[in-house]
Amino acid sequence: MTSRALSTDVLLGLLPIALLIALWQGLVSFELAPVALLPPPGLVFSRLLQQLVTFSFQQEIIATLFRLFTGFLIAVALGVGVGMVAAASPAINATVRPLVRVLAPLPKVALYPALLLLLGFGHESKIALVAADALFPILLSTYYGASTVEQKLIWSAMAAGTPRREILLKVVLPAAMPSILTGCRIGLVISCIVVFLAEMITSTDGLGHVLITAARTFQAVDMFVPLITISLLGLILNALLQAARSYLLRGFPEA
Amino acid sequence: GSSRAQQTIRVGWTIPAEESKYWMMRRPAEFPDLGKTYNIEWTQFQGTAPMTQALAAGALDCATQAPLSLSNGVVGGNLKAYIVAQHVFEKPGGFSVYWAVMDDSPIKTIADLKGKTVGISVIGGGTQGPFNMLLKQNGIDPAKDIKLVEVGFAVSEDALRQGRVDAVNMNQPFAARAEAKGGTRKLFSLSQAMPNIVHILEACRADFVDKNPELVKAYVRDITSGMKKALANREETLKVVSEVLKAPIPVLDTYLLKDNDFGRDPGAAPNFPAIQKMLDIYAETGMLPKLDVAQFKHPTIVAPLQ
Amino acid sequence: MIEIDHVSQVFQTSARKDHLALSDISLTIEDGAFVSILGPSGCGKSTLLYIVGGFVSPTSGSAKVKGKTITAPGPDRGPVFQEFALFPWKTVLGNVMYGPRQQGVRATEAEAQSRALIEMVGLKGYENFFPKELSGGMKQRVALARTLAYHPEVLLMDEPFGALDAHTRTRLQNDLLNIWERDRKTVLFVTHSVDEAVFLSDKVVMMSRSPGRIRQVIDIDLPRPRRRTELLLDPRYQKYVVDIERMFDDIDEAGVNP
Amino acid sequence: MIEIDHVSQVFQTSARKDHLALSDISLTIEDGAFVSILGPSGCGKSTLLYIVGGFVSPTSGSAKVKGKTITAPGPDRGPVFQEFALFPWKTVLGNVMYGPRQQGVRATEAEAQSRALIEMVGLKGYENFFPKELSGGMKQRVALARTLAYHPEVLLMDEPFGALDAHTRTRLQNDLLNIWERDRKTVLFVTHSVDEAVFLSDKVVMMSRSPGRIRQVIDIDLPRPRRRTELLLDPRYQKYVVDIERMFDDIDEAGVNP
Amino acid sequence: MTSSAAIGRRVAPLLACIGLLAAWQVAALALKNDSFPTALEAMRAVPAILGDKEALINILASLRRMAIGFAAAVAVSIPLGLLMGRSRTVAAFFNPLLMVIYPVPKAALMPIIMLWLGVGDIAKTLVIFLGVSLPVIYHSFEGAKAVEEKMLWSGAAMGLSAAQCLVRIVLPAALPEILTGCRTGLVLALITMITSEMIARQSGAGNILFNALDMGQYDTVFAMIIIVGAMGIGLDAAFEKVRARLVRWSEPQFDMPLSFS
Ligand SMILES: Nc1ncnc2c1ncn2[C@@H]1O[C@H](COP(=O)(O)OP(=O)(O)OP(=O)(O)O)[C@@H](O)[C@H]1O
Ligand SMILES: Nc1ncnc2c1ncn2[C@@H]1O[C@H](COP(=O)(O)OP(=O)(O)OP(=O)(O)O)[C@@H](O)[C@H]1O
Ligand SMILES: [Mg+2]
Ligand SMILES: [Mg+2]
Repeated sequence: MTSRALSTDVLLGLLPIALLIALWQGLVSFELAPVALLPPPGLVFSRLLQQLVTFSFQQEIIATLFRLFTGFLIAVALGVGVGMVAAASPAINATVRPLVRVLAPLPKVALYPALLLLLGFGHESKIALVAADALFPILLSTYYGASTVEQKLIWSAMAAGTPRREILLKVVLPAAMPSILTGCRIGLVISCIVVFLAEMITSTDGLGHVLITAARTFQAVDMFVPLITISLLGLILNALLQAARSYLLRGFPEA
Repeated sequence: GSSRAQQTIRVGWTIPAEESKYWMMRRPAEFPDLGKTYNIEWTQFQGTAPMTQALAAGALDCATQAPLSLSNGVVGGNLKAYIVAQHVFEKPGGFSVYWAVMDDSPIKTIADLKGKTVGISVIGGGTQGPFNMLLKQNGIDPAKDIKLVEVGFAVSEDALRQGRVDAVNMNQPFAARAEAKGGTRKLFSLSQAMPNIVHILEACRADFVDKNPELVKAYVRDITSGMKKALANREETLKVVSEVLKAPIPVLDTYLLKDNDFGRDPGAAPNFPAIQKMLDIYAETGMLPKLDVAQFKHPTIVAPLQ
Repeated sequence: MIEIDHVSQVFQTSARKDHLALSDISLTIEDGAFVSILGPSGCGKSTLLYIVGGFVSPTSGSAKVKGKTITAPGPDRGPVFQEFALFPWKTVLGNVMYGPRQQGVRATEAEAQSRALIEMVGLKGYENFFPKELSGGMKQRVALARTLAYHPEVLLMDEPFGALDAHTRTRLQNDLLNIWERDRKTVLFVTHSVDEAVFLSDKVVMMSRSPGRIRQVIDIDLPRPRRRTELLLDPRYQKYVVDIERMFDDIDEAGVNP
Repeated sequence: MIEIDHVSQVFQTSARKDHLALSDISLTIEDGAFVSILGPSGCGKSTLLYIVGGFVSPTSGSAKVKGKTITAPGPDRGPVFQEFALFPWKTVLGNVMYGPRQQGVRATEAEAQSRALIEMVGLKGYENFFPKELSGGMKQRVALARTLAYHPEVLLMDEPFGALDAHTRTRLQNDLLNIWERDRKTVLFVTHSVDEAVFLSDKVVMMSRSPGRIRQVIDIDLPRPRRRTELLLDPRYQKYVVDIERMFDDIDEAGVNP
Repeated sequence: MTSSAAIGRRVAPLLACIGLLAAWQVAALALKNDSFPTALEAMRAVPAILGDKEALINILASLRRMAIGFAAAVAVSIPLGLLMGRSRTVAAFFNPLLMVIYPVPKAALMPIIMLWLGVGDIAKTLVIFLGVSLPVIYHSFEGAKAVEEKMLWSGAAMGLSAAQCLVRIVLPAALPEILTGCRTGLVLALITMITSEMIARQSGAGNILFNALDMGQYDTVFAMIIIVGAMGIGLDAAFEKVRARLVRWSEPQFDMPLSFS
């Protein structure tokens, strides 16, 4: 990709976001929404800039990011691991499949109070919730990707003397990578949502907590600052994932 | 459904202490106007703060409110509303929201809370004003000297017994349950900060009231009579509440409408002076600017209405 | 020695019909023999290779290598698939180096060997290309190099020169023969070229139209080492070719029977 | 008429290097001509076909069909890809019927035509098989039938008989010639068989090793209709084959230059 | 496939459920925590919920919202995802937008959503819609990107317009991947169906669950979780049936899953 094409892409991507902000401004300007509920974007962004340089706000972001990453990484490790093994071994498949069918659709937030009591109010309970919610999209995509790997790739590797236990790592994992990364992308966004939600429900810090404190006292601008922050974080993390994707999949036709 | 055009009020409610509304929901036949001259669209919320937002957004016409959430709506959300009725308050000798510690806890006084982890049902909620005031009176800076965590009433007992918090606030019916089980003790209650705290009341958007005075009147009349019925027929009230809360009657029977329960005004009349006192406490503890309760008073539409 | 004993293969099709691909195949291949399989398209040649490779287990009958029933693939039998099956996430060099690295050859050594093989198949300069960036014939040559790289005792080659121009094909035939003569590998070689089969093999197995049966096994009694230029003038060679082509005409009479 | 005018094609590889696949190709193909392209593996034959098909636009130069610059694919030019590219979700019949149905032919009629074509390529009985259930050669024949089914004026065929046994190949060559003689299609035909090229074509284009250049264009001046049996005995035919094979040897001197 | 293996496959989910419940029972007994009832206690509460007509109406109301939200999400997301997959411009346009919108928790936007959509069905259906659409969009997107180019070329050469190519080639070719997205979407639909009723609710399964949660009736909470889990199994099984029919052609060629275990 040439750098010119890249910058056109970036411009194209900024356009709808600019439109969204314009729409937001429009709603405020034409008084379609009360300022108390929807403050003007200019106010929100200037407050965001102010906040970003303060130590306390940075601490909140770090707390949120720490939970998000730890939970997400646990979900990736578990989801990819279990998904691959389930695709490889009929015995494990027979156990995992029904378990996933039962566990996947459970509303994990409902378990959050129990998690709080078991793991406390700090990082652990939130990390557990994030991991539990991000796990299944990753697991399902991995399973799908792993179970549709071209047979002859596996055959080729086995004939080259790859031991069975290494086939997973050396062939199935790279061959299923496109699908796994799609799952990770969804898992990442879900992690963003859930970490925020968990912090909104019960927390002493983090972006979600900032929002709740502001919401309780109707500080509309301060409510939107953490929202915009999480949204920007999502954008940045996704761009990173996208970069990783185009590197990892450079041999694949679709990359 | 009726084919006649009826006016509808969109009402927000919550659990657990709005017996007159629960009567209206579960025993509508007992109310001559309800479902005939007007309709109610009930929406249940998790706590009063989201209802304040819903009122401010115009998604609700009337809703259960706490003095603090309502005031927040006024200050931050440009909300204009009337307090038309009152659900529960703390009556002298009755139940008062309290903070509990374990029996064997070294915490004996409020001052001992310094440096401890303390649970509260809702940070910035109605109980925090009086709570902050008590802490301050005992030489504790609520912002710095304790670690405050949000622990919903439902899990507060467990959180305390698990040692996740050193002290936690208790409300009915959980307080009754915890007391029955034993092992905890009351450290202090809100009544120490002020008597007759108003916990929840009924508020309606001012523009809605001004536009539909007759409608709201009918609603307030029914709240008044609902409260009467609730107080008059405890046995039936237990059933009604049990249906709404999906809690077994034996559990409710341990406290509901007994001495160890909150107080209820027989006419569901708001106690404006008490509310004013609370607003003053909020102002004193820096949670809100100073507010005058008069702005919430409608000249005619306020319980009790016959 | 590879012993194929009354092997049949039935596939279940999506139309929920059983489809007989191989019917009662028996064949013995001596160690170090070069055996070609000829047969009409769809007669089950690839399937037979899969069975010897241990990728597919036959519906009935058994296949043995060195007296042991084949149950799984192993580095003693190296396949070159008709569809190449290159690892898309690896470059040409990465694909070729895979086998030796897997066998525990040190990286530098494996790389040197692989580069030599890549040069042999005429792909010097393409080491860092990904499979998607190669032409059909180039992919086929990478697949060949990948299998040769780990020195399997038995080569299972499914039309390995099918996508190559005549010239490259001749060169690689010679290279293959050199390797075979040096290492005395056993080769099972599927091809559509009668010419190629006769030139390379000790034995040509002719299969009949689907469901695949063995029609005839012809011993090719030509001196080795064989030189293409000499052979083309040899009347025995020409006779083999003509005979086999004639047999093909007979097979065709049988018609199709899916 | 197809006019290819100073066409070059540069590919960007993942290694971030530019790779010149075709270099300054100019070629004119008369309407109704049967033109074969011969060249070493990787010299850019497929790429040239893609450009005429309108699938790839050349980095420089232009290609025109009937005087109009080619910018997009169209049903006037029907490709048969080297990799078949069958629709995996459709059966054999579904794949072959796809084109005619797209052209608005009624279902019953399209089906009848398609069944006839399937029979022609020797796949009667396999109508309800999915591509994954076919052998390599069978897939190739389905791909051929699929393209013939919608009667494109220009056929762009990329080694369409590469995976077939000699017998099936000969039969299909004859069928193709019959269709061509009947409908006077323009055919651009990539093959690795010199024999096949001479037998089928009016003109043989020889390309040199990568980066692909046109080395020579040979007019095949043999009478039509051609019969294989007669032709094999014709000394002119033999001379063409030998000449072209010799030219191939020259090309090979050039070496590889990626 | 022998019939005993078939029976095994039938029984496996049951065994897994029993195993799960047993593990839960042991964990709950070990933890001795009021807010974590044992599996038996939770199971005992199930009939009470299912026997209650009002509860059933609630659950049906939730399912109806879920069905509408899911159907709408699939209808919008698949075309969008496919378009993004086949057109760089469309992808460049939508990708950042989606990435900005999706990480924002819908619960935090409730006040704004209430402002325009009220607190009723529409708002909740929207939340379900958003929950479902993310995986469907991204799986369709990646599925469409991975479609073999020569298949599209074949289609174009037969005279298919770009739009027809999208519907008649990209859609079927990407279908297995799309259906994986739909399956994840179905799971998320069930979850958002519940959580959309966390803050404001008139009826619904979440209503029962969050009420019980507020009241600290954990046997009912976990009974609801069991019920939702069971609904998940049922929907998933139904979906699997549909999926198997639709992508018969893409099932692995040989019987063994990866043929090396
Ligand atoms: N997965 C499958 N399901 C059903 N039938 C199959 C399957 N694989 C192969 N077949 C059938 O088995 C027969 C033999 O196929 P095979 O690929 O072995 O043929 P082949 O001799 O290699 O042909 P070619 O020369 O065309 O490659 C064919 O009729 C084919 O339709
Ligand atoms: N996507 C691509 N990226 C980079 N290089 C490519 C790409 N596609 C083809 N090439 C290069 O272009 C050259 C020509 O390829 P092409 O497929 O046209 O060859 P060909 O003449 O058809 O060969 P064959 O007979 O082996 O099929 C090759 O050197 C190949 O490596
Ligand atoms: Mg084959
Ligand atoms: Mg080619």
